[in-house]
Amino acid sequence: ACGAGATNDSSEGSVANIEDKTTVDTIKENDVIRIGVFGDKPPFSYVDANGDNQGFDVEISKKIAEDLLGDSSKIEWVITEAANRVEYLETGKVDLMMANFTVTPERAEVVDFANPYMKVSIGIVSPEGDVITDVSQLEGKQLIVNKGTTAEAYFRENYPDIELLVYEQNTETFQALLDGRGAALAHDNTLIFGWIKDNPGFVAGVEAIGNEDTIAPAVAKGDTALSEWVNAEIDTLNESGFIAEAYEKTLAPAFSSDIDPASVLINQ
Amino acid sequence: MDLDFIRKAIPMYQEAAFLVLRLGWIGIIFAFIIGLIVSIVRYYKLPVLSQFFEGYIEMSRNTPLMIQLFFLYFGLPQVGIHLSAEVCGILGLTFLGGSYFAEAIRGGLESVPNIQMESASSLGLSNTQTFLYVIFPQAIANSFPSIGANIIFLLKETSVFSAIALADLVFVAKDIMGLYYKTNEALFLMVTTYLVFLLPISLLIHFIERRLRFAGFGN
Amino acid sequence: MQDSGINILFEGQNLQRILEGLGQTVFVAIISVVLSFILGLLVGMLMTSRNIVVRFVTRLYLEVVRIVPVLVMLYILYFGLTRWTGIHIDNRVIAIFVFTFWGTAEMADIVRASVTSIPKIQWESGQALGLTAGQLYVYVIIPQTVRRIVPPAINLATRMVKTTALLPLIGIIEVIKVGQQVIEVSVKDYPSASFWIYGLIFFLYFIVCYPLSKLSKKLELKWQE
Amino acid sequence: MARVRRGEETLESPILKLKHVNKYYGETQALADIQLDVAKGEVVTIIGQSGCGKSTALRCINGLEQIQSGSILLDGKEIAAAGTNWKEVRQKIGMVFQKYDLFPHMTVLDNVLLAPLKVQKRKKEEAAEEAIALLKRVGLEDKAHSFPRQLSGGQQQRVAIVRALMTHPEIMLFDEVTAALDPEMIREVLNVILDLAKDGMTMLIVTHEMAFAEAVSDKIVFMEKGNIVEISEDPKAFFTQPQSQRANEFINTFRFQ
Amino acid sequence: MARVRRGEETLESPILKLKHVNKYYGETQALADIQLDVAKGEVVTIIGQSGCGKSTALRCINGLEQIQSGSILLDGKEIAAAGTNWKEVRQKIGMVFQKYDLFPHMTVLDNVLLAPLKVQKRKKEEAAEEAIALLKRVGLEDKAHSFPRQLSGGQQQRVAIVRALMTHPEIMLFDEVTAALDPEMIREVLNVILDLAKDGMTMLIVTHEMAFAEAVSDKIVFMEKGNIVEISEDPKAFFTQPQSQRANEFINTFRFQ
Ligand SMILES: Nc1ncnc2c1ncn2[C@@H]1O[C@H](COP(=O)(O)OP(=O)(O)OP(=O)(O)O)[C@@H](O)[C@H]1O
Ligand SMILES: Nc1ncnc2c1ncn2[C@@H]1O[C@H](COP(=O)(O)OP(=O)(O)OP(=O)(O)O)[C@@H](O)[C@H]1O
Ligand SMILES: [Mg+2]
Ligand SMILES: [Mg+2]
Repeated sequence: ACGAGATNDSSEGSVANIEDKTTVDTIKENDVIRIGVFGDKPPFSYVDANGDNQGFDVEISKKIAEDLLGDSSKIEWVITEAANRVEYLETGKVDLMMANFTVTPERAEVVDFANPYMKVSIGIVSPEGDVITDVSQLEGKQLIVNKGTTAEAYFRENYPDIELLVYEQNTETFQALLDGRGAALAHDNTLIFGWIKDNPGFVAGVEAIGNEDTIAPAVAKGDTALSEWVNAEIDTLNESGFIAEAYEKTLAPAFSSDIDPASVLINQ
Repeated sequence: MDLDFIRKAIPMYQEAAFLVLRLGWIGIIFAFIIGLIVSIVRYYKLPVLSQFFEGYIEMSRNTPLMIQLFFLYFGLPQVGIHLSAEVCGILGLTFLGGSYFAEAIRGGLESVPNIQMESASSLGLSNTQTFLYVIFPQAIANSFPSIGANIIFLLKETSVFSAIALADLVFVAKDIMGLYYKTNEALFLMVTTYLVFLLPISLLIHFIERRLRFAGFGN
Repeated sequence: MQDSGINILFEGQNLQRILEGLGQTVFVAIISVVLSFILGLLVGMLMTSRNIVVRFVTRLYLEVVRIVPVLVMLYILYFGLTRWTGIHIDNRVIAIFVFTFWGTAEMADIVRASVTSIPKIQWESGQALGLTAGQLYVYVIIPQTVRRIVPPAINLATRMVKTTALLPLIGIIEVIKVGQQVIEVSVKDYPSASFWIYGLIFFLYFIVCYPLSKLSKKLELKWQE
Repeated sequence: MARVRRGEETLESPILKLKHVNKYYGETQALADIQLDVAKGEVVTIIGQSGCGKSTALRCINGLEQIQSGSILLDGKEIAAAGTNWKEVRQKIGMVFQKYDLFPHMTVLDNVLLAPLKVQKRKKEEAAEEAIALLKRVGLEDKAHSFPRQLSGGQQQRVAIVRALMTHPEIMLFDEVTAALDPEMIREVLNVILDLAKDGMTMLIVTHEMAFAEAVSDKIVFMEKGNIVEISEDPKAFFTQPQSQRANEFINTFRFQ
Repeated sequence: MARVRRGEETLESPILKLKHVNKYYGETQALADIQLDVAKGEVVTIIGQSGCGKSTALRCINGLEQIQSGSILLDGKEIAAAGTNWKEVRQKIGMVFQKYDLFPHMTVLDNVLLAPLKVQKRKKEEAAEEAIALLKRVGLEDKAHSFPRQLSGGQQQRVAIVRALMTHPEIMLFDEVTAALDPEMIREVLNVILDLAKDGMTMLIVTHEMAFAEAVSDKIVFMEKGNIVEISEDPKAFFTQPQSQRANEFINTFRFQ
């Protein structure tokens, strides 16, 4: 984009021309940015045993804070749930939503997405003896998904007739497949690849379906100052290779080694 | 509010309401039976069983249904018992509700004056007859207000069923909020649905309660 | 279980974090319970009022609280209030407010039931001695209602403690949520993580609630004469 | 109003006989070596201070309490021993208590029909006919379908008497049945009992209504601290000049001049 | 045992005066044109069937019920009108009820001290001293720290009397204070009232104890259906030969011969 070369300083300059204070100003004034993340979705965003926020989303968030406020620790973490991410943005209780937010048209109506920093595809995993290799095989069977994920949204939208078993927690979602609660499990394919590595007897019968979706930071509707700043920042991070580094640090260990980073990262 | 959206979402709520009512009533009936047995055992202070049930009551009342369900649903398969989510939901309600009903009914049993039992036996009624014809009807009438409150409470407790992937009302609402971000519509429909099925039940309970007031001796 | 899953508890700050989560639970619950008991006493007395309007309004309040789920109240207050007024209020304040709003109604109904069960003659003999309405309540009625209130009130308190599981929706990370966070990061190394963690939480709830119900039994016995 | 006893009755063995009955509640002795005969058609009244053991005596007779030693014979058969068929015995003994006696969730008719139908398995029509007749006799035929709470205390006690009569008992026990009532109600209940006495019903009565006791009784039993202190076969004489010092003091409680 | 009234007292204006008092509960008239004077030191007893309005009369006097017309004068001052300072009036009127009267959560001493301390704001030591003295007088000084449930019914009623006396009332109202008691307890409570009468306490008593009424009263008021049918200043004569037919019938309720 044209703003690719813009530095932090220039974006600051452009904001200064506007009379009303923008979110970016306020954040700088407060010297802290409030970022919404998940607390229980490793490897994207979670809280580790020491109570620190970790994960891919978190790495990027920290870099954003560092570039915006000069210090990666100037973040107020807000732990969100899938169901309340938009509320947090709309009511201004967070400045930036980094909780693994998949871009969908419905969501784009109520929040502003910045440029994406990650791609997801949905994969389907099923037990070896009874492999699901095509979505059509799921008719009349139960499909396990995790609440609030792209997979849930995708199947609700495109295959309303497939009966979904929806679990609140990732662990429970995969446990349900182990317990044989459903015929198959649909999730981000990256997670699935990682999981089958540790669970022999299951195969990813469908490796990727539907459109490739993207994950992007989101800001409150109409908050152009911040979304423009984030857009520029994401582009910079993509180009500088920071995102690839973050991938290596957080996602790669959780995924199986045969995954091509290009299937996950933007601009690779 | 988005009326079109509401129209589209109503069937989901309807389905959730039916699920809650279906599982709720079965669970409540089982819970009532458990409560009845437990309260009778505790009322007559049957040895061993009475202590055992007291342990059950404490366990059931002092822990959240959500965790109880979790153990039923994810724990039992570890020991080879596979129960469907619906069965777990019913069992969970039964486990939780059993103790609440037990305490409610025991309160009713204990409020029946001793003289009632004595005058029944002095008429020659057997212990079972005394219980069936004299003690129990009065006990139920006396404890009906708390039984009624517990029925409503248990129906609302079904909102944690989503922990085991059952599509209860809260589940549907959260789903709509999480997927489409129609928070207002989702919550509005949820309250309305609760109202639509809880209000008649609540009114029915009030009505029965009034009809049962005969148990209040004297005035 | 082959992996000694109990070790999760001692990994990092896990145990401490779970206890902190319990702290959030207990913090919100205790303050709400105390406030509910105090306000419930006042509203409960209003419910016994002879004024039909007061009775109707308080009754309506109770019915509304009974039908509207706590979850909805939390949402409306935490997000709705900000949306309409722009005011931000700390989520724990909101939680305490909603729990108190709910608890007060339930408590008031308990108080109403026990106040109306006090024999009329008690009111009259107080009046006949020249006590004012306030003195009647403070010295005669309330002390007598306490024994009838305690068992259902403690029941209510344990229900309030258990309902704190809804708090993560408005960003309060209470004990169950912390537990889930721990499970999600530990499950790779300890497949039995959820049983240890949920088992611990089960136990913690029991530890918090059981003394309450024990106390209620004790008081009940003591006051039985 | 003491009835004239026919000579042959006194010769018969008594309907009810208490021999050396002892009853303890823990340490306290509620009945001490009680000896008492009640003949067929006889009206015996027990009087005495509160706590002297009057109720306990009645409750032991119909098995609500167990005695520790002694024997209680009904129609010559021991009923205080283990293995007594209480269901049978209790049909022969009617008992009316002080209060809260009727079953509040049943109509008057259901109350009085419970034992005939469930215990004696009698036919509903026949039992109901008798019930209505008895209710009529106590002036309550129009209350058959009322609930106890809709009746005055006196009416309730009259129903309780009917209920006890429905099993055709050989002896009736009355335990202070008027203690919780107002004077006119007391009167209407006592009138029913006086009426039964005229009909020759055998009765053992505990009461604090001295004028009534004097009028109805063939025999007055004065108890103190679990003991029978005095038995008088002449009620009039007993109330003017009791033999024992204690009975005299007791009777004085009711006098103000 | 009726006390000799001193001549000057009758000349004084009465402590309590009811003039044309009417009281309705909805449709039913509970009091019909009641006229009654109670002079200082006088003991007036109201008798009559249940529901005739006895309790209602007492309850109207100390403001537990509102009257519809007429006036009630205490010490010549209207107390049945709006704006009456009930707190003050009720200190001048002591009332004892049938039962459940004591506050069960307070000790005997706390019960009797409540009004002196909280209403009259008296000093604790001084009030307690008087309380102990009064408890001693009714034979209960050793029960000061007991709770009501640890007392017999008769003891409870004696405490209730002490509690009412503690505000130094000018007149005492007793509403069937012995109706729920056993004979000896009745006697012990009535003895306390007889004692108060001897001391010259002005009292208005509702009772069903006819022998007691005859013994204690200066004046007997017989009521029926809300009306005063007969007032007799000679209790002895009233109980042997009441003027009115209805009073005669009523008194017969208590006779069995
Ligand atoms: N269930 C019981 N447990 C212990 N002691 C009892 C019990 N019932 C009665 N007693 C005691 O036994 C004695 C006799 O009691 P009982 O009830 O027979 O007296 P009573 O003559 O009927 O008195 P009242 O006139 O008050 O009815 C009393 O000392 C009483 O305290
Ligand atoms: N709160 C009330 N509401 C309606 N009617 C009442 C009320 N209290 C009393 N009454 C009626 O007023 C009349 C007089 O009642 P009251 O209690 O004064 O009678 P009483 O002479 O004291 O009778 P008892 O001897 O039974 O105490 C009765 O007909 C009664 O039913
Ligand atoms: Mg007795
Ligand atoms: Mg009265």
